[in-house]
Amino acid sequence: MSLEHNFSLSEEQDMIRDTLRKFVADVAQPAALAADEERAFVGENLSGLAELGLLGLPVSEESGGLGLGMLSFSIALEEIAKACASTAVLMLTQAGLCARALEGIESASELLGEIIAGEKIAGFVGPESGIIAAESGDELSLSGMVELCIAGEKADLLILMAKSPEGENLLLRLDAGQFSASPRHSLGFRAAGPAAISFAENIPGAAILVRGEAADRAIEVAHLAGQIGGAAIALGTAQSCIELSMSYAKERMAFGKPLARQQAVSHKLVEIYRSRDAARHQTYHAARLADAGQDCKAEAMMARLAAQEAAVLAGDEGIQIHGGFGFTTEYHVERHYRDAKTLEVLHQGPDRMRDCLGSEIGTLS
Amino acid sequence: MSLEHNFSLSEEQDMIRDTLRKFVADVAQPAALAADEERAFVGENLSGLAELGLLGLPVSEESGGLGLGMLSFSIALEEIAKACASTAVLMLTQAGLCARALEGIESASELLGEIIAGEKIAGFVGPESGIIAAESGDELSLSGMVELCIAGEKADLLILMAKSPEGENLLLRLDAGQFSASPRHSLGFRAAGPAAISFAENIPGAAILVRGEAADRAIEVAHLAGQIGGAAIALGTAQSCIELSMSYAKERMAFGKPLARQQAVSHKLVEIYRSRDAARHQTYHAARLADAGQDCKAEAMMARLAAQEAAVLAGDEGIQIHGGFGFTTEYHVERHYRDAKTLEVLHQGPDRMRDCLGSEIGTLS
Amino acid sequence: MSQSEDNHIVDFELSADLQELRARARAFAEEELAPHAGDWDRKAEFPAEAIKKAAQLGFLRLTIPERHGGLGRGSLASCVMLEEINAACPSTGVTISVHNSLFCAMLAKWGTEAQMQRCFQKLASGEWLGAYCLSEAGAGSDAAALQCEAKKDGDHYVLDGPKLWITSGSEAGIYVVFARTSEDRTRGISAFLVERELAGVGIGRKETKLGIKASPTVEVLLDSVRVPAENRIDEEGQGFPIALDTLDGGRLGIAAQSLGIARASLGLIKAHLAKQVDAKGRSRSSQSSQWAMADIAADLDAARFLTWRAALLRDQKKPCGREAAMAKLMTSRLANRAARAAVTIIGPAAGSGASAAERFLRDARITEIYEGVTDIQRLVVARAELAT
Amino acid sequence: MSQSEDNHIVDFELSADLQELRARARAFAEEELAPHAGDWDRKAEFPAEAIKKAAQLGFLRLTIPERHGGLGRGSLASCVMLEEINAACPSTGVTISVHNSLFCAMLAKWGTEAQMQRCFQKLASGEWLGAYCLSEAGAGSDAAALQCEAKKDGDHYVLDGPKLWITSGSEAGIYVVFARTSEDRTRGISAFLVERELAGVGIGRKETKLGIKASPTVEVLLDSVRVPAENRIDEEGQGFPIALDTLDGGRLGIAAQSLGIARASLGLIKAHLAKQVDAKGRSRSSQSSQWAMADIAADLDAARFLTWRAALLRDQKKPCGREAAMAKLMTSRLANRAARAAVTIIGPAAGSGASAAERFLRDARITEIYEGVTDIQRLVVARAELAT
Repeated sequence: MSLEHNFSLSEEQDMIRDTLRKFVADVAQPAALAADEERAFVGENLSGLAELGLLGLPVSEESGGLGLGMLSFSIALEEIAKACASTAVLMLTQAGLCARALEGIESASELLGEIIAGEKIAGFVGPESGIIAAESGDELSLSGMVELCIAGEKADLLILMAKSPEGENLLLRLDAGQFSASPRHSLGFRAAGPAAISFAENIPGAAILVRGEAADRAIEVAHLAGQIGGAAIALGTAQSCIELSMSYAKERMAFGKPLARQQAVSHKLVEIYRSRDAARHQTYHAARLADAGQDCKAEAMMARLAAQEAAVLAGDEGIQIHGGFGFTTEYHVERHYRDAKTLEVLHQGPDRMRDCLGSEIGTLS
Repeated sequence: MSLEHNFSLSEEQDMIRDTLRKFVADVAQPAALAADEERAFVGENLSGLAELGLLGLPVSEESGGLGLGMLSFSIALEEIAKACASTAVLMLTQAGLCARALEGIESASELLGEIIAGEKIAGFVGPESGIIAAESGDELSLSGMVELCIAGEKADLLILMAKSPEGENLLLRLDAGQFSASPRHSLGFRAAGPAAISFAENIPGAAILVRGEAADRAIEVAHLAGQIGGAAIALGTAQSCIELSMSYAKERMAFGKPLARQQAVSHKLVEIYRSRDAARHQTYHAARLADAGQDCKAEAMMARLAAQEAAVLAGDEGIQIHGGFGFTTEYHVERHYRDAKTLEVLHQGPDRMRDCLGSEIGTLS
Repeated sequence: MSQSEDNHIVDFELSADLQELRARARAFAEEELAPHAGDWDRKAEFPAEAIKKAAQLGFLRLTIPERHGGLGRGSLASCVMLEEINAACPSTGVTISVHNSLFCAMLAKWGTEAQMQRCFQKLASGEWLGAYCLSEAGAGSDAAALQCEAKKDGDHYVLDGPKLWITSGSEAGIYVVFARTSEDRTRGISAFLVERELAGVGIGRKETKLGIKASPTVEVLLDSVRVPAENRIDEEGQGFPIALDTLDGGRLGIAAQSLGIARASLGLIKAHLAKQVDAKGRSRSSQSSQWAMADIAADLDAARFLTWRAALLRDQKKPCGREAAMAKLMTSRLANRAARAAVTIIGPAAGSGASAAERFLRDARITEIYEGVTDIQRLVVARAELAT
Repeated sequence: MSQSEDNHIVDFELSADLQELRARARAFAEEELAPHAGDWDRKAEFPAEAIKKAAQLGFLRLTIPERHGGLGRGSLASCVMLEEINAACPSTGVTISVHNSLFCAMLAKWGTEAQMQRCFQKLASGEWLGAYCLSEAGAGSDAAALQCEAKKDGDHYVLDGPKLWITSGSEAGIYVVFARTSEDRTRGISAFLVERELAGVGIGRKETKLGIKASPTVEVLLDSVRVPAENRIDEEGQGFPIALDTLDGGRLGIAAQSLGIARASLGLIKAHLAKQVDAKGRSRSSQSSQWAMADIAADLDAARFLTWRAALLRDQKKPCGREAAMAKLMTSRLANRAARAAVTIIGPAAGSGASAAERFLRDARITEIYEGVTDIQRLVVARAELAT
């Protein structure tokens, strides 16, 4: 069976994949199980990726990145998520959400460099958190709180999208002391420093990086990166569940033959393979459109929805195929299941995504 | 929202689509409802397609066709199926199954020309019917019967795939008198002359067109055309359900606002749109691989499964969105629902397809 | 805990009496309906003779009070009977369901003794079928949007405006018509008994449909129909509550129809798989088919209990809106799933119409639409859940 | 129709007696379990104190015969109690379920009076928890593939070989161990009572798991354990039938656990949506969330009846293999669906662990695995369907 055409990659993309495969095999994979179990922040992986220059992967060359675009970024995230979705979601947060939101903002160019270099860890708070920032004199008062912020536990700073009480978009930078993080015993992404965030009082007005159209642009760019990058992470966990389940099912004997020769098991594998395949088409398609500078809001949301559905299904069926073993941590599938499900409640939830998709495809017009 | 990239077409393909849109609007669409209701064979549509040269669309130029390949063929089938899936499945049968199976078989070259020209209508019986052809002296004895043969009612001849008792593949041509057709009151494709087929006794051995490797090739080519072409038909019915439901939901008022502004309805539209979108990616991908001469058995099966699932879902939800109106014939969605569901039991059923996919993706290896 | 509740003991078996009713209904369905249902469907032919036989066997007077010549049975008995009839012929099933659940049970609950006296004899004998005229072109799920007018004129009302999607409309002898007596969206609706023979009552177009083709669905035209005031059911303005209450019962009728379709589809799957044995009698049917069958079988038993629970509540005159909606919600989706699975599993023979599976697939589709579309059932259940 | 069936009357309400049991179990669950369940889960800590309280309240002797100091209740009572406990803490739920459904009920049915006399006092008081040792590394769904050996040696058996995935294995005072007494695949298996204190009994590794983390799942090592022959339950070779019969009861325990998880998840959804009101108190929660809630609510009621039906059959000593499998099949899938829906609807707060929803999601996952994976339930149902 061939995976060519829609899935065919450029030489550059193949190179990135190869680099990452080595990094994953040597670094991310061996640490993944214990890091998850102990809820230990995989900061070293982040440093490793920074050393490889990959935290600037989707960032334009003018802004100090590699300028390789969303498709390459997706391929990278997928590859990492196969081993450790916590590392992948951290990379998405640094390179996809924070770094891309800061691109082109002059006052943030130093910060952008530090994030790409892995010198600073930034948490990201998107518009879905509904933070309101009221200005009064030279100070800001933030209302709302963030239930689940990736990297929050270890964040040196936050990149935060808020609205003024009048509804204007604001892009904020909050530094240490301006927010506090409470580590959370989360369902997934346990090694990515998940935390709840609350805000200090009287934040200086200088925390506002940009507002109005410039903030709109940052929100849009980050949103798109989140949708496509999130889809790519989901593809990675799904792929891993497929591979793990396939090899388990071929080895495990039951009723005198390998599990994989039970039609019911074989069909489960087929179903998760099919849904991952379809989701990958949608993801790469959205990424290619983004790289071509075309409007792809709907495509990105469809990709994210399809990929996270495929990932939850693959995790669920992966556990089922593994039977009792699948319920234990050491077979990895339960971790993928948790990470996939957590992805679904991160950024924009599926309900809201369907609302937006409705607008995009014109049901509401 | 953009449909570029994976869905972008060549100029030639755009031209075919435009030609067909005119044909559909002028000829196929106006007749579709009544033809289905009266179970009237849409032979004129077939003639019309032949006049446009489109019954040779996927057939190589050496064999007298247009040599435009599976992607163009899929686009054509999709376009026609939006209006009349009976016409589309007839086109698939003539141009995709029979014509392509006969390509390169010298003794059938005249027949191939007649099929492309619309001068002969051929029914097609695939290997899934499990017909056994036992040779004895100069005669053949066929065992088995065909429950659902498209065009069977009006067929001048049958192209039939059988096995010898030893398991060798045989490709047969059965002419008038060698088979009999009983028209069937079928669930769908009512205007495509569906019939059950039984066989006469003592068929001359000359009915065998080719055997062995040549027959294997014919079966493989026809199978692939059936999977990809079937997927394309499903895409067409799904697309039509989406368009019909979308415009109905925008116009129909309930509880003081358009139906489409009910979140539950808008989300239904989003779901059928998403599944059609994913299935179209898989279908075009498989078609492109086929046109590039690459192995695409798995991709073709995944496309067919996804597209027919999307079509049944779109028909089902399309009816639901239309409420009581959807249950009546004049709103078209019930017809699409029946045609989509019938597609699922035509050629290879989903259960068997999943078995084959299992082999392809390696669960059974 | 109240004293009365002390008597409860969980029991999932039907009483001997209801088992006997079930056996009679099953025999009728197998003998009088099953052999002809395919033909009626293909010809879109109303099964007039079978309905007569149903009347002779008492199936049309199940919910009519005993004092009016009926059997005085309730929703549970109706559900038990209707499942059997629908497992053979859903067109006959909906005809009998509307007659019993929407018309006779409604009249028995809301009508005056005089109205009952006048109507029930003919309804019990089958001389009259009852029909229920609520829907209009602009008022489907949003029933309160209805526009049919009823203007008071002395001791009469004058009814004007077409009614759409009326089951048995062309065959019925009497209708209950919901019409607008004032502008108030819900409190402006009243219910009237309208004999077919009244001047101005006409039958409009007959729908050509996906399924239940042997049950005529027609437009009922009301053109200045003068209806005596004594034909009004309950007070003026009480129409909407009556309609909603009656729909609870009607929903159970459709739930029972759905159970019948699901059971018939399961039966077709079982028969198909049972044929697939090797020379030694071992099953060679695929796991995927067997698993689908197992899921449907489990859900069917569960859905039946859900239906019976709601019917029992209704018979006990307890609130059952939530429970009836749950029953229709689950059973109607199951009927469609089971019928689709049957077609898939049986394959080309089902697609070609050689198996009844494709008829059940087409018939099943209406169960998610009439007497409240699926989303309306969800709305009712969601409201009830959030109120507790 | 037999005479006895004449007494049936459909009833979906629990008797006063069972309602009272339910209220007691609910109070225990809300007071003693719910406030701590999250903590126990995070620390993977066995709730020893809560189990002691459960013993004091009689929850550990529900299925022990009255003559042996128990309450002499059956499967229906167990299901009613277990749903409540699991709606607060599925780890405690499975601990009590295994003790009651797999151990005590098994011993009450298959043990000798002497065995009961010896064991039930300690089991009733909570001094002993019971555990069930069937699975092995190479024998999960295919239980008959077990390899643990029991060699006859005079008036003793010598048991050898590890048992895997033993719920409460590290906390139990006594095990029932299924071991091979001859080579025949199914008729070569026998069941033995094995006290924890016997020489050679050891506890192997403890599993680190996705859910039910406060219920220790361990390996039980049997290293030349000499067990007196009078500890054998029933005849030699009867182990497999005993295991299968016991699993019918155990499956109902897991069905009840699933009901508890589904109900708790539904409750979390309801609480979340109830908070989403505008200034005027009107709901502003989305239809999609409300609809999902409605579907789950309907399926939950239906699944509960399916479970109670099977439990009632088992209590009446009627065959219930098909019905118990149906119950576990439907309830376990529902528990997972409901818990996943709760996480989706509640959103980031659920993902971050601020809502119990994520714990129920993790706990739910085991219900499709233990005491027969989903595909085995389907197999049982499919076989039964095709046999009728």
